[in-house]
Amino acid sequence: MAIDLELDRHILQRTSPTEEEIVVNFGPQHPSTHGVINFVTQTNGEVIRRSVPDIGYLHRGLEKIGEQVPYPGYMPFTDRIDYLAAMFANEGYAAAVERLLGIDAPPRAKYLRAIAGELCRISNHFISVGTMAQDIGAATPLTHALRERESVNDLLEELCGARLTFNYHRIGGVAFDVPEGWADKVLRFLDHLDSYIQEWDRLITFNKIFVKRLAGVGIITRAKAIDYGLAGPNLRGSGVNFDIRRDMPYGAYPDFDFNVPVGTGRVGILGDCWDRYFVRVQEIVESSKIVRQALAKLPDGDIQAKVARKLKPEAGEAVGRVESARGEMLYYVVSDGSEKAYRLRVRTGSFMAMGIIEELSSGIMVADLIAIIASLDVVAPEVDR
Amino acid sequence: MAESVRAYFGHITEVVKTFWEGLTVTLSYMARRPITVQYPDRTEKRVADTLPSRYRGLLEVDMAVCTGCLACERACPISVIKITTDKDPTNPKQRVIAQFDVDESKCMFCGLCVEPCPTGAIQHTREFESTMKSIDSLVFRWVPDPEKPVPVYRPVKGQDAPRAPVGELLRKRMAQTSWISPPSILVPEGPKKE
Amino acid sequence: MKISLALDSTSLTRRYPRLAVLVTLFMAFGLPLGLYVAALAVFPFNRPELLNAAAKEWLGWELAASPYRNLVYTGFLLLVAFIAVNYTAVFGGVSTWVERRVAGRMQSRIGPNRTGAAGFLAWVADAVKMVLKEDTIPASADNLLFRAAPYFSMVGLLLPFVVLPFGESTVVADMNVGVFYVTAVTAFVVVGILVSGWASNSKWALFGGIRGAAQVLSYEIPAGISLMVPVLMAGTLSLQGIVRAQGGCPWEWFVFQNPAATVAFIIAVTSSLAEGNRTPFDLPEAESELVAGYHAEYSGFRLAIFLMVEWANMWIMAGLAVTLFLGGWQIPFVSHAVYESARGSGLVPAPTWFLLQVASMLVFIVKTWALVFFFIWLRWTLPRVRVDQLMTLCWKYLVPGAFLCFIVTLLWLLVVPPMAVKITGILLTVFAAALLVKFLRDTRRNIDRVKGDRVDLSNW
Amino acid sequence: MTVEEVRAQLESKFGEAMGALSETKGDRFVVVKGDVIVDLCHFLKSTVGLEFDYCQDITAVDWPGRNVIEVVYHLYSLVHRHGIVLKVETDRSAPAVATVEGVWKAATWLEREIYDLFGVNFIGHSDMRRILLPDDWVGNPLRKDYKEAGGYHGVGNERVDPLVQLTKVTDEKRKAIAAAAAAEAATATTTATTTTTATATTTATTVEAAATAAGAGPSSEGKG
Repeated sequence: MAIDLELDRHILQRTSPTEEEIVVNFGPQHPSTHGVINFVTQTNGEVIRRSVPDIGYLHRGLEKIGEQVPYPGYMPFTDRIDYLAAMFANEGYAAAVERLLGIDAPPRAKYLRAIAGELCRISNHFISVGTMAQDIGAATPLTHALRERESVNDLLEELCGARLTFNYHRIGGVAFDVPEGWADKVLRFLDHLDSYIQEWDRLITFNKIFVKRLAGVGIITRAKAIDYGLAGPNLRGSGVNFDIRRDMPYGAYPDFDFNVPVGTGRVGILGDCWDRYFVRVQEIVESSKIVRQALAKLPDGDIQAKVARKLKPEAGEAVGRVESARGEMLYYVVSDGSEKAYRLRVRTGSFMAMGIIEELSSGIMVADLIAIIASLDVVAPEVDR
Repeated sequence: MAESVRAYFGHITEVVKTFWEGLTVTLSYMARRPITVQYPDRTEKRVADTLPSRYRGLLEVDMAVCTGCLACERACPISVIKITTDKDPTNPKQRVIAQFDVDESKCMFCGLCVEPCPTGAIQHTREFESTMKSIDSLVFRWVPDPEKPVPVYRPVKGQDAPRAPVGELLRKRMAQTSWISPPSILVPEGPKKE
Repeated sequence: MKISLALDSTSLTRRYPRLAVLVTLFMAFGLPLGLYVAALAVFPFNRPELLNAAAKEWLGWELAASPYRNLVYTGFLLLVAFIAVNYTAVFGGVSTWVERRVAGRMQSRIGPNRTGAAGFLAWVADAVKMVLKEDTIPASADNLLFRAAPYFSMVGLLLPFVVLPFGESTVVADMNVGVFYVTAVTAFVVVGILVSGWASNSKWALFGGIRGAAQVLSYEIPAGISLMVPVLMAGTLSLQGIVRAQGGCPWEWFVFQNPAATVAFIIAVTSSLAEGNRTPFDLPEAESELVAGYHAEYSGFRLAIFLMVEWANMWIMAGLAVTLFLGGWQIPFVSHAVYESARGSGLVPAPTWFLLQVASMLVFIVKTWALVFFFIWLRWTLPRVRVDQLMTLCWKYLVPGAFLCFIVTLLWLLVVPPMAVKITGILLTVFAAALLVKFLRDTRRNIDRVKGDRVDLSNW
Repeated sequence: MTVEEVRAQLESKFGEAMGALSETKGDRFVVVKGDVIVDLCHFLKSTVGLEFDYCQDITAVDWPGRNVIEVVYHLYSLVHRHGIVLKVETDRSAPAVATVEGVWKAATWLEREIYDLFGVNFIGHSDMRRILLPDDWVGNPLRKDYKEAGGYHGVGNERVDPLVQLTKVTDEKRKAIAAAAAAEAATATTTATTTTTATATTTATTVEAAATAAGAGPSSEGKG
């Protein structure tokens, strides 16, 4: 059957190729677009004139589902919003509904949320850092990163029963307590992790080719990062010292002391791909520090507040914020007193990061576009929801 | 930009130093143990047994202790469980469960059904190998024969329900059905191919 | 639940383990050994006067006078070519297996270990699969060029084997323009890349093809000049001559003769990496950017040819570098006279001569495999350079460096007395040995630095 | 600065356009007139004491009852670490709001998503196109009165739910069993008092009626 040129012509409209330029579709099925995202790129040889992101291939309508499923039943769907850092999605939703109900999780549950969250941040950053090295061409760091991530996922699987879609939080607390013997397994892993990160830096972080490929590429100045509403490592990579865990404290984070790594333009210019990459590597070390403190000061007590089986919060709206691995995840829940949410809005870090790619992509080379996508750590499920 | 001579040679020494470190790291991995678990046939134990006890695999229902309270059916966000309870024609006081079907192909293993179950009848096992030739074979019917509905279990105060060890029933069922067996009885044929 | 597939992919190996081991041993050692012996038996007799003598002595047939003599010579040459081509194919396959195993181990995984003993027959399985696979041709591809492209590359791969010296006298044709011939002929590979890039009418392939052309052409220059350095020192273009000009022990190799030659060796290896499209210069088929680069649209037999070219090219690069810089087939402490005396009179040389030949071939093979291992090791450590960095590296660093080495070697040959050359040889060798020891110690320390890791050679 | 102080400062500048601070549960918001939103945002971003330079989120909520689509602005200031929630109510039949893309570049994609899922047209937007759904999609999914399209370009996305089908099939079988049991019960106890058999059959029939009713309806609300 003939290819549907109608659709192709329509995609070509957004780009106006001159004589010696061609329009290439980077995606939706492409080895380094981190999921199903399409970049309609108008290139003149290697140099890109314009790259228009075309998203929506993984849109499952999770916000519409939010209006059709009762409050506790929606928790497994939040895992699917960002399955690489699902713990934060759970925590954000739970925080929003708890704020709506006006209840608060018991201290032990807050600590468990912090431990599980930080472990999940380590697992996510290993994926993001590993795939970035893979996109630049080095295959070995990816498999090493996946090996470390595997041990984190095993720990989380032992805690809550699943490797990616944890469904660990409940409204008012967490579902399971720490299995016995788990704590020193985590500590053993963290000792290995702290010594492994130095080897990782020796293998790839300061590798001259890696640095030359990333330093001074995809520079996002401080003002532009704030203007585009970037979040998380992308924002901190440009030198903005803003972290929800410390500036809008929630859960157990006020009890921990950890510093927030910020980009410094060490090898290139402030706000380039390498800075965003290095912020993530340093965040892994910070997260392991937080988990150690949380395990040491774990209070006892019950792990879930008393919550009615059929949740019916009164009419009103609430916002739950959580510092996810890809930046601030904002849940805006409007309730009309019924058992199901009236409106459930999820704002994710990747969606904001996609907005800036079109402006960054003019005048750079094809290989740099791949480096920028990898450094912004955009993931299709979070962009499309 | 005119690169000064010092920067020119600086690049070269930096290249040599960073390559040296990178190469030593990769060569050192030649002498370390790879972490690959050679599933499915070269592992010491069955992989399903090495999983942690809280692993949320295929659902298993022990009909002996099911009280027919429909809590799991209500808790499931995507209505994967279907229960039909009935009055026993012979003696009206005894409720029976005529149909308890779990559509494993749609289940997302979230564990919300296991929590409200009073006697722990429905549990997640550690089995995960459930490849079937047709998707309809994945509808597990825990009341095998509608003619013989299962009487409802009455929980006794103070004494917890005598549940079969988790995973046993499912493993027995999976052993009987080979992956190419046709879907169980009473399953309608798929949507008409127009 | 027992999964009983009709044909389990590992059933043959599992059902007949002994047969699998036998076949693996044959493919791993029997076939290459057979090729070596055939090469040993056939290559030296490739000169017409020897053929005439042999024909007169054994068959009593006056070959020199008979009108069919050219036919016999070409027939014999075809036999020699057949052995060389077979050797390329076998090496192309074996090196894929070695690369996948080594890459696996370096990435703390295993690599193929199911088909055949230790997974060795994986490359045979790949070859059979690719031959059986349907080779699709894109609808709007340029048919003729699309079909012809792989064979251009294959020609570019096979021709250098004519000149590459495997042993003391096992070389197909010892041409006196050896080095010049090799640099000229390896340019054929880039024709194949460019043509396949254009003909498959896919944007990715076009990118790959253009990048390939730019890369290989611009790296011909540093490669060409740095190969001239051993030619200067040996005074002849013929590869055999260059090898004979070097001695067997490391301090007699050209690489350690003078510091400029060492730098020339590094430049030669880097630029031959670029010519062979190996990381860090694998831009023409950059998986993460161009999906599969110039051979994106190929499948089936044509893809097998392209992949064989890519992997067998490693042997050419390694062989060339070993021949020109690392003393080729020279056995340590065995001078040229020993070969002559062992040759003995008469048509068929004495058995000791054969032993010496086998020893010289083994030395060459071991050195080349060491360099091939280095190429594989580099691929799984370094990321990929960008196209403009590729060009800056070539024109700002390698080309000036190559010219500098050329001039310094000239001055070195004129000014430095032979005794000083010998001393620098020894000094450089000692320095290289020290570097190697430090390197191995660093590697050993790396294992202890990561808590929980230790030397463990299990889990193959 | 707390939300009240920010609102007070805004009221001083914009007076009647500002609504009262909401008293509902959870976060409090300020309802603002639609035509003043752009100057208000410029004011919020530029004045020294406020400096709302970080547009966290722009989203919309559909209220068919009040025939209104609310566009909700979550703004935040990285400098002073304080935030505010603004709401603009637009008429549901032809929703249109001035774009704040000029103030924060983040608004470009957020407003395109609202246009895509709610149909709110942002006047002056540089690239008013659908963002998530294909450009020839009909309808705005997040509106309350949206009917599921059931597929796109002839490719359906519904699957026969095996469980619902099963209940119907099982009901017929059970009816047969109940009828057989009732018949057998009737013959076995004809000698016994007739009243017990009558009650047995009536309960059986009432159960059958209930069973078929529940079976037919797709909602799987259990009974028993």
